[in-house]
Amino acid sequence: MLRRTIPMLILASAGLLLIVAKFSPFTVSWQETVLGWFNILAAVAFVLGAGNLLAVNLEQISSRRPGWAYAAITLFAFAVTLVVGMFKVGAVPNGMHPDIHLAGAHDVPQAPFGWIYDYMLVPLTSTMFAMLAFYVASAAFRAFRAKNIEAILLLGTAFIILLSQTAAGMFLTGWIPEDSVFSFLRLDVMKRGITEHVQTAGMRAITIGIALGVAATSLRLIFGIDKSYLSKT
Amino acid sequence: MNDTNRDGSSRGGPNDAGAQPAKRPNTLLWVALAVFGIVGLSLNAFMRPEGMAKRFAVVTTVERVLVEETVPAAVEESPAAVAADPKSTQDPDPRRKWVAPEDAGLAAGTLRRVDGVEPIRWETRESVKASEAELLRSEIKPGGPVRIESSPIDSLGIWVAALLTLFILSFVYRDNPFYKVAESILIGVSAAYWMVVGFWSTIVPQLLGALAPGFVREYAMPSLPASATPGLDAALAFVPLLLGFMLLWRLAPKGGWISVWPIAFVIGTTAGIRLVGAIEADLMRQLVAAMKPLVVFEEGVAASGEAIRMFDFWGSVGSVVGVVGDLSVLTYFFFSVEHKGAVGKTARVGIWFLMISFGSAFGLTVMGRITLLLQRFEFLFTDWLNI
Amino acid sequence: MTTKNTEQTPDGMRGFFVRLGRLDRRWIFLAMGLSIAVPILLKLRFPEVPGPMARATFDSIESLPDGSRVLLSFDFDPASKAELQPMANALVHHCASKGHKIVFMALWPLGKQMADQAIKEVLLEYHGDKYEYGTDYVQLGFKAGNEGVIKVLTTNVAEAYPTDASGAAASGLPLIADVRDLGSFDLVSTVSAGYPGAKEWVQYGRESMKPEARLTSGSTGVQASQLFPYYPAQLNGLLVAVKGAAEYETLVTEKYPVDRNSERLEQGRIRMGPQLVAHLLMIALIVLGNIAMIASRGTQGGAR
Amino acid sequence: MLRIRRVPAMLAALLALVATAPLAALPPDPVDVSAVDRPGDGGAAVFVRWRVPAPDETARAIVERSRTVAEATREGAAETPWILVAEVDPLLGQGDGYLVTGIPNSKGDRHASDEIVFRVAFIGTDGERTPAVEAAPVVARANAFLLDKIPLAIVCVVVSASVLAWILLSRAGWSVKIRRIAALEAIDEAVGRATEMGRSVLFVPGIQDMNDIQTVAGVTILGRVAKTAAEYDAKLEVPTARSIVMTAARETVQSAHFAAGRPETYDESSIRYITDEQFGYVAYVAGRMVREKPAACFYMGAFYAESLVLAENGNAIGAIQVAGTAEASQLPFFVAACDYTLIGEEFYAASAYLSGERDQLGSIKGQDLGKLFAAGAIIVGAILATLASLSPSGPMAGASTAFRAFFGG
Repeated sequence: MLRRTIPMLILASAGLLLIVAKFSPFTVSWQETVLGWFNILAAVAFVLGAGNLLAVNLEQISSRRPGWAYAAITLFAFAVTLVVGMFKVGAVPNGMHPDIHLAGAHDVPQAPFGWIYDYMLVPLTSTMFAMLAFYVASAAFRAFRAKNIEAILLLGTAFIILLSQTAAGMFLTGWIPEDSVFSFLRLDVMKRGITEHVQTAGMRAITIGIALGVAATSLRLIFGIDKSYLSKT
Repeated sequence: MNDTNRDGSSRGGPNDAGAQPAKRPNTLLWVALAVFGIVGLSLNAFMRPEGMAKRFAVVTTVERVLVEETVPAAVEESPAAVAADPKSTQDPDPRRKWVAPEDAGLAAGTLRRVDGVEPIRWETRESVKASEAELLRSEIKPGGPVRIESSPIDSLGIWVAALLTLFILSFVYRDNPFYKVAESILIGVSAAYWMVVGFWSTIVPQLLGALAPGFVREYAMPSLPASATPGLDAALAFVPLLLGFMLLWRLAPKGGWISVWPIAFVIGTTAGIRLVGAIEADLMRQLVAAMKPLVVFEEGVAASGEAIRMFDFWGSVGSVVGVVGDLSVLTYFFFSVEHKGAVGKTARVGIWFLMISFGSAFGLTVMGRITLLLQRFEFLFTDWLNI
Repeated sequence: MTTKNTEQTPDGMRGFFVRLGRLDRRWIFLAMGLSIAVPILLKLRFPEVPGPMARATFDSIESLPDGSRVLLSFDFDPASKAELQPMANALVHHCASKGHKIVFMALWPLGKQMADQAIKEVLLEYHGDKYEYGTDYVQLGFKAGNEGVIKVLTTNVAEAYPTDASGAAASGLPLIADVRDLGSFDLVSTVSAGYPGAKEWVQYGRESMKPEARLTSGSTGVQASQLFPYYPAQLNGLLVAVKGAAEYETLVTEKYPVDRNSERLEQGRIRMGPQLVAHLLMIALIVLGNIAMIASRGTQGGAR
Repeated sequence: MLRIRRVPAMLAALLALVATAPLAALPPDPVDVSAVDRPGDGGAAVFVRWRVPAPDETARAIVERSRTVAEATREGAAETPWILVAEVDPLLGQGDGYLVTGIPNSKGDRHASDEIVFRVAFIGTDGERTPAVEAAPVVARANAFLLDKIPLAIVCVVVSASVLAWILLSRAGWSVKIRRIAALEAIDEAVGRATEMGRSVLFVPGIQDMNDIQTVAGVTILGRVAKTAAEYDAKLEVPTARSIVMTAARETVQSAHFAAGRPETYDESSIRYITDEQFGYVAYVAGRMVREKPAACFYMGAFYAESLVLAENGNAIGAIQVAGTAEASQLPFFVAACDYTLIGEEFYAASAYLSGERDQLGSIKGQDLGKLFAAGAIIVGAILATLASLSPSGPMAGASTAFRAFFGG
């Protein structure tokens, strides 16, 4: 009862409440309140995440399993950033309330927390993101092979778009006059035609499908038809 | 539908191949790399007049003094009583505030220094590149609160950022200790970073701010706005707090099942909000956008000057393609019927539309990805190596 | 470096392409790395021809009467700064040159830093004398809650942002004191890298804006494909990736040139040079990949 | 007698003559000025109505309103008690009236404004302004139900009804046959292969939190995959980027092990939180892939730019990769780099498809019914739009705009 029916009741009532709330100005704000609650819940749940991070890494260090040194680095980096951030170590005092330490700004570059953000977090995250340039190239070489019509359309369109996006596109087909009957052969015209008519149609149909998928999934959850999240213990 | 992606290349990826041969050539490679790196860097450092990774800082000294308004004699509460103990009032006395020593109010006499309270002085530093520092140096008058000085802490930062960038990029060659170090640092720093951001931008203002506004205003966030209904806000704040503890109860050895309640609450609200949101924004809006006229006319001006409507060939072709695309891709998503016969052919057309859409989307994003790597190289070449 | 291959490989031209088909992907990575690093050092640059979407974004701002109130939302973080900061800088310069009153906000926690940078690098650099904090521009900073923030903005701005980024009460700032909801803005422009971003602004923000008000967006190439259905009906202007930034930059700096450190408003065009080389490499890779497949198809009697 | 009775009429005519002659330019004042709260709205909107006695003489109409309590306290309010709302075409006042929006709420009540007085004045053809006529005070109140959301309510009911109807039909025995979805058939094959090769299975539930329906769908698919993994006794690894997702994933995997009858093989530590940061999480997963070399990788949930990093690294280690997301911008990368991809709606149908339960399969048929309605709406809309385009002034034009307006066009 406590493990199955009540959670299902909570889910159904929360879901129906927010569906109805959308239709009256008095209750529209409930959506904001609930989203605010979720943010608080997610922030409180950080403790859970950190707890798990610590547990796993400590266990790896204590059992001296291979790679424990890296777990130590993770814990050290975590501890330093957390302490420096939570207690606003070295924070710049607040202009209007310099006497209140915790009102200061700790995410400025001169404070240690800001330093870690500028010189460690930003380079690491943007370099990981930049790796995509390599993977886009290897995917183009490996996956864009004309094995059947679908693959030909995939790589052909990518080919046109790539050409049209640079000076090469203008160089190859820029000479065809805009208003001539052959203007559709211009790469930028082709690109606009593809992106504004074909791609929008494809994306539009996917979006419509997704909307129906979201609706069906939500209904399955709210009416307790899909109960996989419930523990069967 | 996508068996097409199984290309003929052998399953074993290069990383397998790299592992088989004896360790020797690999260590040789790393040694060569290290030697080349050190020699190159030191050459670069000595040859460049202003050196590598040089950063400067614009340092401004800031001072604040505690003042209070010079209360006119008429007020019955004598100012002397208040001045005796500056921390006496529960929330900071509105008439008392911290201002810069050269504040206009002090000069005009409407504000009076509170004696016995030391002024607070601190420095704000702003890191700038060497080129910007030269520019600013000319504009700053010597002796004033602002000065420019070289900033070793920021130069160290550039070195750390550059090394971490190279450590991550090394993953492109193969998984190696340098990448593992960078990965471990990234996981530790980012987990703590988001916890701190979550704490200071959500828990303090919204949770603690609702439960104990006075305390938060006193010790952490003086400008926390007063809520119109403090009692209700405090009560409402208990709900996420309670749900949070139920979630954390999973860490406890027994009774972890209670965490299903907050999860059910989150899934329920998500389902409710997304159901209506998806139908309103994705379904209805896209249906309207899909209702295109198959025959399109253009407003034009005829020779005789009055406006007439001309048949727009390419516009009509675009609309027809759009509508056909929508319907055929929807057919592809049809679950109840196998893709055979008429439905099969329409679904096939739908897949073609999808493939063109994906090819186009792939092409469009290549530029963005290349920009990202470009920026990392720019950082390495200009900020670090100062080429 | 090349993988051991067990199948027998024909020699001569076809053999070359068959081996090419099984090329170790790290050679491709090396080729991509060089095709970007080398052009930067040689500083290659090419002319830009503004397309319809960049022009529509430009007109959306240009057609507003001077001094209108605009809301700029910085919904990206340093990871996509390379693509989006050039657009943000050009956008701020354009609005400031038209004397628009600018309200800065961010739906991404790191977006606030991006906005601060645009304020420092462009707004105060070129328009510092005419722009005073509180009356001409305001920095509201980051607010957690993703699209929830936009929904709150549609009903009550003061509730979403009781204070500005530095903690000063919003009612004290004349520029936003009488702002009630999104209806009080003549233009809302988001520079967006994903979620929350342009899609959420269209979904939740568009309805409660004035009908004649403009909603434009700058976006990464990835997200652009999702925004095309909204252009031009719901999104009046759309800048796509660095090319959109370069085109919009060209339009803005032609109309409102700047006299000093102009490279802050040329980041888009500077970055388009290496793009050409990298794009040509990608095209070559697709072609070579297919030649290799055709060559290997001959030897194994049909593709597996 | 006759003359006396006629005198007032003559006087009136004389006066009118006199009135118009030197002041010929001043149009007659607005008549029947009234202000009414707009029904069925969220408040802050009022219809201001008036009649124009002499349309040809009146060029413009000026609408002003009194200050609210809050506005009255602002300094400089005393001199300008009336705020200019709009200067519009006088004929707009007829019929429903001119809609005024953006009226600020009163301090005390978030759902109603203070009492506000509207007044209307006309401007003659030569710029002369008539004295303003005031309407009765009005309060812009939020009403119980938003009328403009009725079409949305109808479409929601239609979509929900089609899903629920099919669930009931499936219980009543109707056939719920669903076409083969290649990507979902591949799950058993992928997990089987991992077990054969003695290598692990990696499941990535996306990088968003449980407040994104894609993550919820991803976790439900995890339940099915975990059940298969438990049956094959394959090692399943689930790194998560959110702590709530970790909790939900542990719940689901634990109950999957129970359903497979192997509760003892459930290992909680195989489901762990890494970091909230998108690329910190991807750095871990990419490194983990290259070291552990899982034989099967599943990417089910909300993904952004990191999709290609995961897919290319997975391909480099030779794993079977099955992806599923409703993030349209990432589908091109998954389609290009993975072996199987669930595209948008297929992703949402996956967990129901895998459950095999009649109710869940019924709901997929319900989605199809919804698609039929959508396709029908597009066809009708396109035909109406075409007819409207052919004869813009004909009856069809009105029908087309009305049909589009229903869907919020």
